Amino acid sequence: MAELFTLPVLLGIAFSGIRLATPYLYAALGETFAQRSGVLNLGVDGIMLMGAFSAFFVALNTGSLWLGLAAAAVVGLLMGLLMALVSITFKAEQGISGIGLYMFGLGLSSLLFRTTVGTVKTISGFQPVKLPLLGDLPILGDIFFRHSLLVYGAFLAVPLAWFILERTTWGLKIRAVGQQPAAADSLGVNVTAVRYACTGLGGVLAGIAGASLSIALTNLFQENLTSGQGFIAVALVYFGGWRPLGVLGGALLFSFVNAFQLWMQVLVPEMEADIAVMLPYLLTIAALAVAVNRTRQPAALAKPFERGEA
Amino acid sequence: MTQPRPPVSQLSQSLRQRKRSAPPQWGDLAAALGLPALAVAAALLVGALVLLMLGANPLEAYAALIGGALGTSAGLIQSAVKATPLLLVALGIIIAFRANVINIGAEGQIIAGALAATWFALAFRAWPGPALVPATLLAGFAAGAAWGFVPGLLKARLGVNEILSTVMMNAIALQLMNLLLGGPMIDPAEVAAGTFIAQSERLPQHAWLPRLVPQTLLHAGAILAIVLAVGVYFFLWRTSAGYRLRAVGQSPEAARYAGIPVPAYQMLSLTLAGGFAGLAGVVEVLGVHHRLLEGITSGYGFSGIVAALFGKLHPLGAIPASFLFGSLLVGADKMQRAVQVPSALVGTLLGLVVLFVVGSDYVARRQAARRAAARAAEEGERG
Amino acid sequence: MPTLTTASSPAPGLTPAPASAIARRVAIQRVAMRGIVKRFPGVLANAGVDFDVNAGEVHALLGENGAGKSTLMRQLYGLYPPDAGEILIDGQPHTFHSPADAIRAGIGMIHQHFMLVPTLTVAENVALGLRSSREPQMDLKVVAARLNTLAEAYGLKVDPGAYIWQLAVGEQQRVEILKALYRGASLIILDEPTAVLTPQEVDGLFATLRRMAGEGHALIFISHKLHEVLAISQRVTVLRDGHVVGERAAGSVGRQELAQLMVGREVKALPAQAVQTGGVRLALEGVRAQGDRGTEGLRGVSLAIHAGEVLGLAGVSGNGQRELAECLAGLRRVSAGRVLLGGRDVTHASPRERLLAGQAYIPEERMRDGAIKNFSVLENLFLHDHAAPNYARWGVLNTNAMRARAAALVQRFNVKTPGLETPLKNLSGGNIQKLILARELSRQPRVLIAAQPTRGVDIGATEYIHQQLLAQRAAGTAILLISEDLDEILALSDRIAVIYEGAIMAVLPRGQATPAALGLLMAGVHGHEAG
Amino acid sequence: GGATATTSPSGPFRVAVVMPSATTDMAYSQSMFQAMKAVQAEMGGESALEFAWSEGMFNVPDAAAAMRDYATQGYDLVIAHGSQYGASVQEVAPDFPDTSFAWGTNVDTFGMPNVFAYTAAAEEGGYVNGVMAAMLTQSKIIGITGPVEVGDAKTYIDGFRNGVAATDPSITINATWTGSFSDVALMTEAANTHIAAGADILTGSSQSVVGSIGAAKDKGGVLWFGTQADQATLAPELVVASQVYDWVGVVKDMIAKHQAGTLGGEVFTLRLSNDGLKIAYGTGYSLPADVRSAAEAAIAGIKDGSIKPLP
Ligand SMILES: Nc1ncnc2c1ncn2[C@@H]1O[C@H](COP(=O)(O)OP(=O)(O)OP(=O)(O)O)[C@@H](O)[C@H]1O
Ligand SMILES: Nc1ncnc2c1ncn2[C@@H]1O[C@H](COP(=O)(O)OP(=O)(O)OP(=O)(O)O)[C@@H](O)[C@H]1O
Ligand SMILES: [Mg+2]
Ligand SMILES: [Mg+2]
Repeated sequence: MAELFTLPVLLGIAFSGIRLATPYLYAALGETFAQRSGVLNLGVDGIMLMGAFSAFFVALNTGSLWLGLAAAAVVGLLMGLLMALVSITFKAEQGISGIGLYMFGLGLSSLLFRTTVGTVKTISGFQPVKLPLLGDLPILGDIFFRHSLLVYGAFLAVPLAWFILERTTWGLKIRAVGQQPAAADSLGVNVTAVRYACTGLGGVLAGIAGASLSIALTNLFQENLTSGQGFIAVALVYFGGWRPLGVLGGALLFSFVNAFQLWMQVLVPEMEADIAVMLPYLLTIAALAVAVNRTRQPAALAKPFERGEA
Repeated sequence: MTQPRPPVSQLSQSLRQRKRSAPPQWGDLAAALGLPALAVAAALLVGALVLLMLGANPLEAYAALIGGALGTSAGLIQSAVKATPLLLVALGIIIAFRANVINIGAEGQIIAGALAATWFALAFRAWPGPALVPATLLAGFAAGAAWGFVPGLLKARLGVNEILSTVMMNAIALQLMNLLLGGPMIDPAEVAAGTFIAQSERLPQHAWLPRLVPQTLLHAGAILAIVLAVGVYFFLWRTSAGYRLRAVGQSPEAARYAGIPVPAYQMLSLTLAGGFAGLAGVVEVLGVHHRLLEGITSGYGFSGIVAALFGKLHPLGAIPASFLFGSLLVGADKMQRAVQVPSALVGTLLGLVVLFVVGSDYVARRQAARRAAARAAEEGERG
Repeated sequence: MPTLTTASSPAPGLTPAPASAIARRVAIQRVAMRGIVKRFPGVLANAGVDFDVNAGEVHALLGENGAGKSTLMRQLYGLYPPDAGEILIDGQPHTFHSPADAIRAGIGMIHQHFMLVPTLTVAENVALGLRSSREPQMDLKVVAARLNTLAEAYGLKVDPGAYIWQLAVGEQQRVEILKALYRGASLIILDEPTAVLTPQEVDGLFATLRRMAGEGHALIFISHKLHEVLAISQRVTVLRDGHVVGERAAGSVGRQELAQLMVGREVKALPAQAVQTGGVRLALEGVRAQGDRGTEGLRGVSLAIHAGEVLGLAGVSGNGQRELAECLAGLRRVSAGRVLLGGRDVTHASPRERLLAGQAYIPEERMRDGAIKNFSVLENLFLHDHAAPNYARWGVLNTNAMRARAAALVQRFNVKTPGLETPLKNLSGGNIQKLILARELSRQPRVLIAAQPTRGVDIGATEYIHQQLLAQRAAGTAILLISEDLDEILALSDRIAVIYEGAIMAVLPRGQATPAALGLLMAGVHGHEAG
Repeated sequence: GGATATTSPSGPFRVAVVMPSATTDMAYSQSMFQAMKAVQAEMGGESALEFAWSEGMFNVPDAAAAMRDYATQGYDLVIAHGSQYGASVQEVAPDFPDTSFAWGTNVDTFGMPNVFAYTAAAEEGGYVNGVMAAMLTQSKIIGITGPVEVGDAKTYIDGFRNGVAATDPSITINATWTGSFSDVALMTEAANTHIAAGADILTGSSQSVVGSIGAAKDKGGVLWFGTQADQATLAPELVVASQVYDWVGVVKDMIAKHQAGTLGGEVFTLRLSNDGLKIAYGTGYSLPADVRSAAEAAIAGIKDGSIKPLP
C-alpha cells in the first residue's frame, strides 16, 4: 500500500484523473443547466454517443478536429431539442423519455458507425498543449498544464457555468423557472423558452463531452464508447447539489479514485481487480452519505409546467 | 379506491368519464388505445426511411417484424419469454413510481437476484425441486430487495438521491458478478477444459422452472409474473399499505400530517422494486439460461422502465405492454435476420418508438380534456 | 344596474400621468371588461361579465368560492384568454397573450397564492424578467436602491437581501406589491390580499392602497371580508356563479345586503351559547422549539385547554403559531418542556400516536398538508382512518364500508362535489376545507387544533365552519383555534391567548378581550405598560 | 415442434452464424465473419455458399430464437459463435437432426450427433508473444490490460506470462482489468498507468487494444502485442505481432464433414500446428532477427510438443 503514496504515483493519478474527469464535467455541467431549469434528462449518455460519433466521423473525413467538435455540438443540440420537444412541449414523463433518448442515441450512433465507418479506426485527436509558463512549472506543469484543449475547456466551463447561473439575468430566469415556474410566468418570463434553451445547452455540452472522448482522449469511436458515462454524469449532478463547483468536486472524486484503483491493481497485485474497480462507485455513494447533504433539488424538477394550475 | 385511478392513466380516466356521464365517451377510449398504436406506426415510418437508406425493403422488413413476432406460434412464444422479465421489472418500476421514487437500479437488482438464485440453487441442489424452486425464487427476491433497500435506506436516512445511488449500485453489482464468475462461481468444467468462460455451473434439472410449452423457452415464470401483476394491483389499490405508499408519492407533506412515516414507505417502495427486478433475474436463470452468465440482464432493467410506461404505470396495463414490447424486440430481431441489416437498427427503432409513445400520451390527455370541455359547455348552456 | 362612471368616454392615450393630475379628475376609466365568458371543464367560470375600474379608485370584487373572481382577473392579467368578450385599456381594445403583455399595459397582479420564488432574495424576485442595466449581468444593487425608495414612498419596508423563505407572510405580500409597483403598474389587482394578514398588517396595507389610489392608481380588491371591502373600496361588484349579480357604491350599501347578494340568502350571526368546561385535555408546559429561520421559534409556551372550551391563539403571523402547531402535530421536535394530551405525555409522540390518542388537526396549508389534490374525495376522507378496523382487515381495505362513510360525510358536511371519485383538485377551496373538517370532526376528537380554518373561505362556508366548530365545542372537545383573523377569534373563543415572538403574552377571558387590548399585546406591549 | 430441414444438393450450401458482438469488433465476432467471407470466396461466391448472420446477440434467448429460425429455414450449418450459447444449442439441435450445429468456443458436443464444437488454444500464441516481449523489453516491466480475466483472454495471458517467465524470470508483469468491455477511456488510462509504472511493452485482450495503442502512441517507444485478429492496421509502427485466429480451416472442415454425411460429434481446436492460429508479424515494425528466430523456435517447439505453453 505504501508505494501508492509516492510522488510519481500521485502525479500519475492526478494526470489520469484529470483526463478521466473531462467528459463527466462537460456532460454533468450541461445536465446541471437542464435540471436547474426543471428538466430531468436521463438521455445524456445517448447524446454523448451521438456527439462522440459525429465528432469522430467529421474529423475522420475532413481532417479538421474543430469541425468535428462543431459537429458534436450541433448534433448534441439537436438531440437536446428532441428531448425538450418530448418532455416540455409534449409533457412526457421525463424519467422515461430520457431512457428513450438514450436507446435512440445508442442505436443510431452504432448504426451510423457501422454503415459509414465500418470498423474501428483511430485518428490523431487533439494533442496535449503545454501552456506557456504554467506548463514549465516543476511538477504541477506536467500534471495540470500539459493536456489537450478540450481538457482545459472542461475545467474552464465550471466557473463559466457558475457565473451564468449565479450572476446573470439568464441564470436568474433559469433558477426561477426550475423552482417556481408559475412565479416566473406571472412576470412574463417564457418558461418554455427557458427550458428549451437549457435542455438544448445541456445537449450541446453532452455532445462536446462525447467529442472529448472520441477526438481527444481515446481518438477513436466504437459502439457504446461511453459505456454508461452519461448516467454517471447525471448522478454527479445530484452529487454536486446542482452547483457547478459541487459537480466539479464529484467529477474529480470519481475520476481520481478511478485512476487510483488502476495504480492499486499495478502496485498491489494481490488486490482483486474486480473489487478495485468498484471503488469509485462505492466511494462516491459513501462521500455523499457522510457529507451533510442539505441542498434540495429544484422544486419543479421533472414537473411539466401548466399555466393556471395550483 | 373501489375504482383505481392512476393519475397518468388516460385509459382509466376515460373509463371514469364514462361512469359519470352516459353516453360512454368512446372518443376518449379510442384516443387512449389508438394513439399509442399511431405513435408506434409513426416511429416505424421514420424507421422505414432508415431502412431505405440501408438499402433494405421496408415492406419486407416490417412484414418480417410483425410476422416474426405475432405471425407464428414460435414468435408469440418468444415474445412471451421476453415479456416475462420485462413485466417483473416493470412491476417494480411501477411501485417505485407510485411512491414518487425513480428506480434506475433495476439492472443491478436483476444481477443481484440472478447471483443469489444461482448460488442458492447450486448450494442446496440436494433439495427436491418442489422445495428448491420456491426457495430459490425467494432467495433471488430477497437479494434484489436488498439491492433496492440500500438506496432506499440512503435516501430515507441520509437524503442521498436515489438516481445517484441506483446508478452506482448497478456498476457495483456488475463488478460483483465479474468477480464471482471470474473465480468462485465459475463452472468447474470451464476450468477443467481450460476455456475459462465466465459462466456458472449449469443448474440441476430439478431446479429449473417447468416448461409451459415443451421444446420452447416459455416457462412457468410467465404465469408467476402475471399473478404478481394482479397482486401488485391489489396491493396498491386494495390494501392500506398500498394506499399509504401512493399517498407518500402524491404528497409527502400531507402524508406526514396524516401520520404516515414517509421515509419508511419510500424505502419500502425501493425495496419492493428491487425485489421484483431480482425476481426477473431469478426467472431468467431458472427458466431460460439454467446458469448465470455475463449479460444476464439483457438490458431488461431499462426496457422494463419502458414497458411500465407503455402500461401507463398501471400493474395490469403492464401485462399487455410487456408482451407488446417483448414482441417488438422479437420482431425486430427477425427483421434483422430477414433483411440482414445491422442489429443497431433495432435499438434505434425502439428508441424512436419510446419517444413517439411518451409524446403521444400528452396528445391523448389533451384531446380528452377538449372533449370534456365541449361536454361541459353544453351542460353549462343547459344548466 | 347603476354605475358611478361619469366619464365613460375614455381620455385617449392616458397612461400613468403625474399623480396630482389624475387625482383631481373624476373617474377616468382605466380598464373595461365587456361580456367576458370563460369556460373550464365542467364549469362556466365567467358567464358574460362586465367590469371596469377607474383611475384613482378601489373597486372591490366580491363572491363566494368558485364565483369566478380569480378567473376574471387572471384573464385581465393575460393568464388565460377569454372565450368571448373584450378587454379595453384606456378605451383601446387589447388582447393579452401572456402576463408580459399585461405588464406592458401597466397591469400588475398580487395573486391569491403568492407568486414568489422562495429560494431567491427579495431583490432577485423583483428583478426577475426585467432587463438589467448591465446585461447580461444582474444589477441587484441598482434594484435594491430603487426598491428602498419605493418602499419608503409606500411604507412597504422589506430587506432586499433577505430570502423569501425567511419572510413572514405579511412581508412576502409587501414584496408582491413592490414587484408590481417596480414595474410601473398603474392598475393593480389584489386577489384576496388580506386573507393572510393580521389586523395591523391589514391597516398597513390599506394605508398603502389609499396612497396608491391617491396617486391615480386603479386598484381591484378581492376579499371575502365585507367590512374590509366597505372600508377600502369606493365601488363593489358582486359575482355569483360567474354572473354579475350587482354593483353598488360602497357608501350606499350594508354588509347584510352584500352578504345576501353573494350567498343569495340571509346570513345569520353566530348563536354564542355558553357551554360548561371540563378538565384539562391538552396542556403545554414551557414548550421550546427551533424556528425555521435558525432562531428559537417557541420560547417556553405554557397553555392549558379544557374540555368544551375554545382557546383562541391570536398573534401577528410569524410569531411562532406555525411552530406551535407543528409541535402539537408531532412534526417539529420539542427541544424543552412537555406536551400532555389527556394527561398522557406526548411530547415526543409521532403524529400517528397523537391521532390515535384522539387529537384532530386542521393544518394551515390546507392544499399542501391537509389534502392530496390528485387523490379522490373518497381517498382524501380516509387519510387517517383507512387502516381503522371498520375499513381494513389484515391490511385489506373494505371499500364498500369506505364508500358508505364517505357518502355520508359528504352529505352531512354538504361538500359540493360531482362525485366521490372526483379528484380533490377540482373542488373549490371552500369545499376542500369542508372536506377536511368532515374528516377531522367525524372522528369525535378529544382535542382539535384548528389553524386558520377559514382563511380564503367565503362567508357562506365560513359561517358553516364556525357552526361546526361550536357544535364540536358543545360536544366537549377541547379546541385550540389558531387564527390571525381577530373577528374569528373573538367570535368563537372562550379564552384568548396572545402569542408574541414565541412566548405567550397573556391569556384573557373573552369578556376582557377587546380588539384594542389584543392589538397591543400582539404588538408585544404588556397590559401594564399600556397603563 | 421442429421442422425438417430441406437440403437441396443442387443449390448452394447454406451457413448461418449467430454472434454475440458486432461483426466489426476487431476481435472475436469479426474473426469469424471474415473467415466466412474467405470461405465463401474460396468456394466460389454466393452461388456455392449462402451465408447469413445475426450479430449483437448478447441476449441468449434471442440467439436461441435465431438458431431455431435459421434451422427452420433449412440452413445446413448453424454456427453458434459464443460460449454462452451452449444451452441453446442443446435445446435446438435435437429438433433439427438434419442440420449441423457448431458451438464455440468450447469443447463440449453434448454427445449429440449433429453438434460440432470448436475452440482456440490462445495460450499458444500467447506464449510466442511472451517470448518476443521478454527479449524486447528494456525496462523489464510489461503491462497487461483487459476488461475481465476470463475466457481466451485469460488463456492468452496465461500463455504469455509463461512465455515471458521461460525467457527471463526477472521481468515484472503488471496486470490491470477495467471490468468494462467498452470503457475505452478507462482502458487508455490503464495503459497510461502501466507506462507511467515503467512498462515499455503492452499486451492484453482484444478489447483493450485501441485504448492501449492510443496511450502508446502518445508516449512513443512503447510496443504492443495483439491477439485474436491482426491489429497492425491500428498502428503499424507499434504492433510487434498479433496472434490471429483463422477459422477458415475449421469452417471448411465442418462443411466437408457435413457434405460427407457426418453432421457433428467432433471438436476442432485452433492451434499453431493446424494453422488455425497464426502469428502475424507487424508490418511497420522491424523485428530484430534474433527475436524473430526465437519466436519461430517457440512456434516449432509448440507444434512438435516439446514446449508446453501452459505450465
Ligand atoms: N384552471 C382551472 N381549471 C378548471 N376549472 C377552473 C380553473 N380555475 C378555476 N376553475 C373553476 O372556475 C370556477 C371559478 O373559479 P375562480 O378561481 O374564479 O373562483 P374564485 O371566485 O376565485 O373562488 P375563490 O374565492 O375560492 O378564489 C370554479 O368553479 C373553479 O372550479
Ligand atoms: N386545474 C384545476 N381544475 C379544476 N379546478 C381548479 C383547477 N385549478 C383551480 N381550480 C379551482 O378554481 C377555484 C379557485 O381556484 P384557486 O386556484 O383560486 O383556488 P383557491 O382560490 O385556493 O380556492 P380558495 O381560495 O377557496 O381556497 C377553486 O375552486 C379551485 O379548486
Ligand atoms: Mg380565487
Ligand atoms: Mg380563494
